[in-house]
Amino acid sequence: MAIREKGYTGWEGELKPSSQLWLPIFFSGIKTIFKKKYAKLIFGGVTFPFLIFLIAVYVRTKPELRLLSGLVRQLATDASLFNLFFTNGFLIFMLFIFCIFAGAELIAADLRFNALALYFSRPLDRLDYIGGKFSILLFYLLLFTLVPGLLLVAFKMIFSGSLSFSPLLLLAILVYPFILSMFLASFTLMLSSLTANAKFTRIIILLLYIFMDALAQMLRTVFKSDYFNLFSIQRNITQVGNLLFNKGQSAWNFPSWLSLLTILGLTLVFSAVLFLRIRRAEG
Amino acid sequence: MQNGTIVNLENIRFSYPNVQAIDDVSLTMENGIFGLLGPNGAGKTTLIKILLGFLAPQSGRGEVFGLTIGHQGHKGIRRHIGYMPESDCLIPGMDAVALTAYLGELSGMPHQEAIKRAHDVLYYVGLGEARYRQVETYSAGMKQRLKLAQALVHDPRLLLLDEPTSGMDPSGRKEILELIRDISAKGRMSIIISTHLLADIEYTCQHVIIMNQGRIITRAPIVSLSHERFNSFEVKLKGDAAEFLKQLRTKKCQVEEGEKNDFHILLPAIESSKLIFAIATRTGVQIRQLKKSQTTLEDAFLKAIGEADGD
Amino acid sequence: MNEKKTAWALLTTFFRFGWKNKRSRIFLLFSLIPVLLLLLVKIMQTARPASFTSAADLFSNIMLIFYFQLLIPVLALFFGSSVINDEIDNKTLVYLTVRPVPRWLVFTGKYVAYLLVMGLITFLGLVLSFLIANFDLLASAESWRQLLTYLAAALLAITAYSGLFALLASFMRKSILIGLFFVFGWESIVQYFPGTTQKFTIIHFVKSLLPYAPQKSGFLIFQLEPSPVFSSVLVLMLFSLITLIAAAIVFQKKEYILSDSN
Amino acid sequence: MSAVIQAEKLCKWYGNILGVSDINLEIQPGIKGLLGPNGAGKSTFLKLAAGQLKPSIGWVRIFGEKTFANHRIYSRIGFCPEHDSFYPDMTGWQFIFFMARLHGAASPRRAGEMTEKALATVGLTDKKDFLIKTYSFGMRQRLRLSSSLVHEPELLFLDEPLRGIDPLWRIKIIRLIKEYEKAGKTIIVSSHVLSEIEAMTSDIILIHQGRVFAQGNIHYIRGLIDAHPHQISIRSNRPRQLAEKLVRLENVLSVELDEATATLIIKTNQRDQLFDFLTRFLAENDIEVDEITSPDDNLQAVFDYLIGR
Repeated sequence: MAIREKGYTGWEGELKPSSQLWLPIFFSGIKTIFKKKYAKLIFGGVTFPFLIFLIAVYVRTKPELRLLSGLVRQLATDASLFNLFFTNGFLIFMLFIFCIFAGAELIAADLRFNALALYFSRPLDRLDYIGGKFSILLFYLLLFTLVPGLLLVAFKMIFSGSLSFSPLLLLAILVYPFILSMFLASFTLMLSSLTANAKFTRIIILLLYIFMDALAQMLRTVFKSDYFNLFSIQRNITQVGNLLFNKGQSAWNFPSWLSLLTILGLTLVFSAVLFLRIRRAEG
Repeated sequence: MQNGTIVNLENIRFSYPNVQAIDDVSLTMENGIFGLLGPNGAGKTTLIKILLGFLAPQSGRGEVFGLTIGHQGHKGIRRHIGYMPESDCLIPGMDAVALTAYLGELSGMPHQEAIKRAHDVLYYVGLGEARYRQVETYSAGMKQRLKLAQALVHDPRLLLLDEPTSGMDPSGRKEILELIRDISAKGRMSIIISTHLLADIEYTCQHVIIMNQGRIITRAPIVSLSHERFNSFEVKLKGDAAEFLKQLRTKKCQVEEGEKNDFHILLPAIESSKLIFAIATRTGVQIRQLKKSQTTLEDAFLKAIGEADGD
Repeated sequence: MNEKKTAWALLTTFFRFGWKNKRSRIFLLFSLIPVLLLLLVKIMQTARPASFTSAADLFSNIMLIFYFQLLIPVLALFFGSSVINDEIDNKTLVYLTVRPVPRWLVFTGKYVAYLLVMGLITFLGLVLSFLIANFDLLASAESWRQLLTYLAAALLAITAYSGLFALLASFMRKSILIGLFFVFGWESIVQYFPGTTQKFTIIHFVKSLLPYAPQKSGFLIFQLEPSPVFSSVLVLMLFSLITLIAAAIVFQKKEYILSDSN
Repeated sequence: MSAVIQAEKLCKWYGNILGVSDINLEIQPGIKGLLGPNGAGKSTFLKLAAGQLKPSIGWVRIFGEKTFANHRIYSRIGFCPEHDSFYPDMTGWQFIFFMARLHGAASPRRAGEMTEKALATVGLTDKKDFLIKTYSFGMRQRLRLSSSLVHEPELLFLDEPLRGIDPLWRIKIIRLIKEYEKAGKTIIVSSHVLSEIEAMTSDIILIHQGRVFAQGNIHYIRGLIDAHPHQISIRSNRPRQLAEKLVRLENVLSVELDEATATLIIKTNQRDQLFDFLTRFLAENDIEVDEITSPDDNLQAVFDYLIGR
């Protein structure tokens, strides 16, 4: 056997022009977030509401148990169960905490460590890069919304012993998490791409979350019109829940589809700003 | 790749808002190792970015590997380029193997192949034992090696190295230069090295391109630049030089004190180095070093830049 | 080498670059939005009086919700911790600590400069809101006294919060998450419960200074038992001073590693 | 002249990462080259001497005074750090002006003068009103250098001062440092590029694995390493005849003849006697010599020897 040739050896394989260059970004991003300090703590916090609702679904079928009676009374119908679960304040707040914890630095750290020079010296264009970053956040956000939703459906069937489930509600359970996750992901990534200072991005995400809600409530009490609720992120999300889960009756007197429009519109605007922002940084 | 031309640029012009960075550059490069030289802000990094397609030239056209530069062809071009940026850059939150494999995949390598190749190149650049450590904990020298590794992982056809040895200690620097020579010896790829260290270019490159203020001033094979100057010596002495220099001047030799505490002696045509030794023994001075003075790359560089600057 | 000159150099330079900075402009935007809101209300009120809650009542609510419970703590968290952390992250601390300036003065100079930046951002919004809200009562001395109380409360809130976060940052690298949990976790929860736990928050003493506790309005029901104004001012002043001095001492004594491998 | 810098039993650890250990030395005025591989402890020693770090054991003094947080002596020190760090929002002029005022310049006008002078020294005058983040790597390095010279200190610590600077300015800065030496200042230059150090000084301090291995003149140190015989390479028109003559000398250990390049490499332990003999011999015999060099009498050889052990 000849001695292995010392020094630089080439690579015989073929560099195939793949269109899914976002996949490597996706897989490595998932691993990096999972390895972060406190990641398990945050994951635990986000799945906490799911546990509460799981118990409530069980207790609902066993009225003799006196547990969580307040919550159970509100879960009379399946629709109200999922509506309440997907729009409860604690879940939304914890999703925001996750975006602050893991999402804020996704692009800011690349800007700070000048990683874009490495990324874009590869045959990768902005869509791959942004697509990859989006997919990382979507993976976790869906993990905390869609997966618990489907589990609740499964457990509801098991506990109530009947496989009957309204297809419309099932469709809503599939659609709502995507709308919410796309919104949160575009919001976080857009802010993350604005500055290399991840600390500033984290503070701005939380500041916007609280500021807009306070502003909406202030405007509503002053001008006595519920349309101002459109300013508040949480209220918009609640209205989208109402629209999808209990046939559009809204908690305030303004049409709930308007909130859906606002959320989708904002998602588009944030993604556009993000797209422009990366183009400038790529050069 | 027709007849081996890697890069072909014709009257490329590019300017940042207030600085004319590249002013009518035309250049063709065949297979080989090219040194890119020039003072700070001469346009070297801008030229590299144009080759990579980061910047689109305002006028002129060019091809790399036969694919036109500018925003359409850049994907094909970048696939076969290994780029080692000048400034510190890394992707946070990963260890060296993960980072190198990740960038290999982004160049189009299958996942498993990228991981295998990552280990090979990391061993090759000398990061074998530190390859599982997080990259943020790497020292300046190790980050340079990592940058070289990520540029080699997909076995490119053109390697662009921007200040490859900056921040390396002497033994590290020698190793990197040996690696570059070894890579060029294998002949699998061409290399463009942009650096301030002339010794690095003299040691590794075949051709040198000197740029200043966005224009290419000279482009020549290295060997043609450093030719020996007839009958002119650089001498280092031990002992009292005054008498020795006086006698040399009486023999119509021109003597000046050099930069690195040595003396430049120009002998008249008829004399040979023997005269220096003769006078030295007469004046009790020891000749510790005698070298024919060569126009080194540094002199060629200073002459080229000096003229342009009117320095 | 007199200290006065170098202290002045530190103060003016860090104030200028702190204020001109893009991030301060974004915070200024947040502080001016409530002013626009008040302006809108004032215009509507003059057009159709008595159909809206009066601007004056709105003013006190806006101050509490937007400024004292949100903007000031967030500003203090960002600027307070970046007095030191920015210098370490950008590795520029060495340019300051190698000059003939005592280290505590380097810290204090930059700290006070950032206090001025925060003060400017907050006071601008606060004074404008006050003028708009009490446009017609400007004659009465009472309303001017009220403005002074608000300004004093804001200043004390800024110094207290910034002191705390600067101290946290002086010996801990990642103090942002802890700061966020203190303000939006501990302080906001404890407000809903009566008893002494309230005393362990800055916001409690700040609210005790405000002219009148907000009525049980629709938004959030506070169980505020205000402690006496004098003791609140004393507590806030002492807290601000102690945290500032402690942070300066830590900065004087502690060595900060800027090497690559930190 | 009393020593400018003294250190005794100086040790420094970051957690359990070794910085420097057991350094005892005295540094006199003049240019000192601080040499050592990556991680040898050069930067740690500079930061300890400039008061940026606290010693774990032992002490280090400048002008007889302890250095950590001792701001009184910092007006006499200039420190050029190794990191490429800068204030992004400032222009070159504003940064140096700020540094000048920190040195308690009498008036803003005086600070302005100091700034203009410092920027001119490193050739950044025409770029002074540009934001630092638009500077190239070499220009930021020069700006850092001028920030350490703005108050013309007596003692200069330069950590990799010439990194990324083009040859034109490299020579000017080396000349500047030599002028400072003539003015009686002390300059400690840590560098990885040996040719830079050799161009500035022959007085070096070798640090490896956190310890000072050797201190003094390069050739003196090279002489100390006698276990490692010296090489002398001679290129002449008749190498074989020269070889016959030299091999008979008893202080010549070995002779190597390379016909292709007509070079003769001799190894000896008594270099002085050999050079004496060689100068006389070549004066009498008509051998045409083009080159006499000592291939391993430079820093690279000393450095490789140091690491090799």
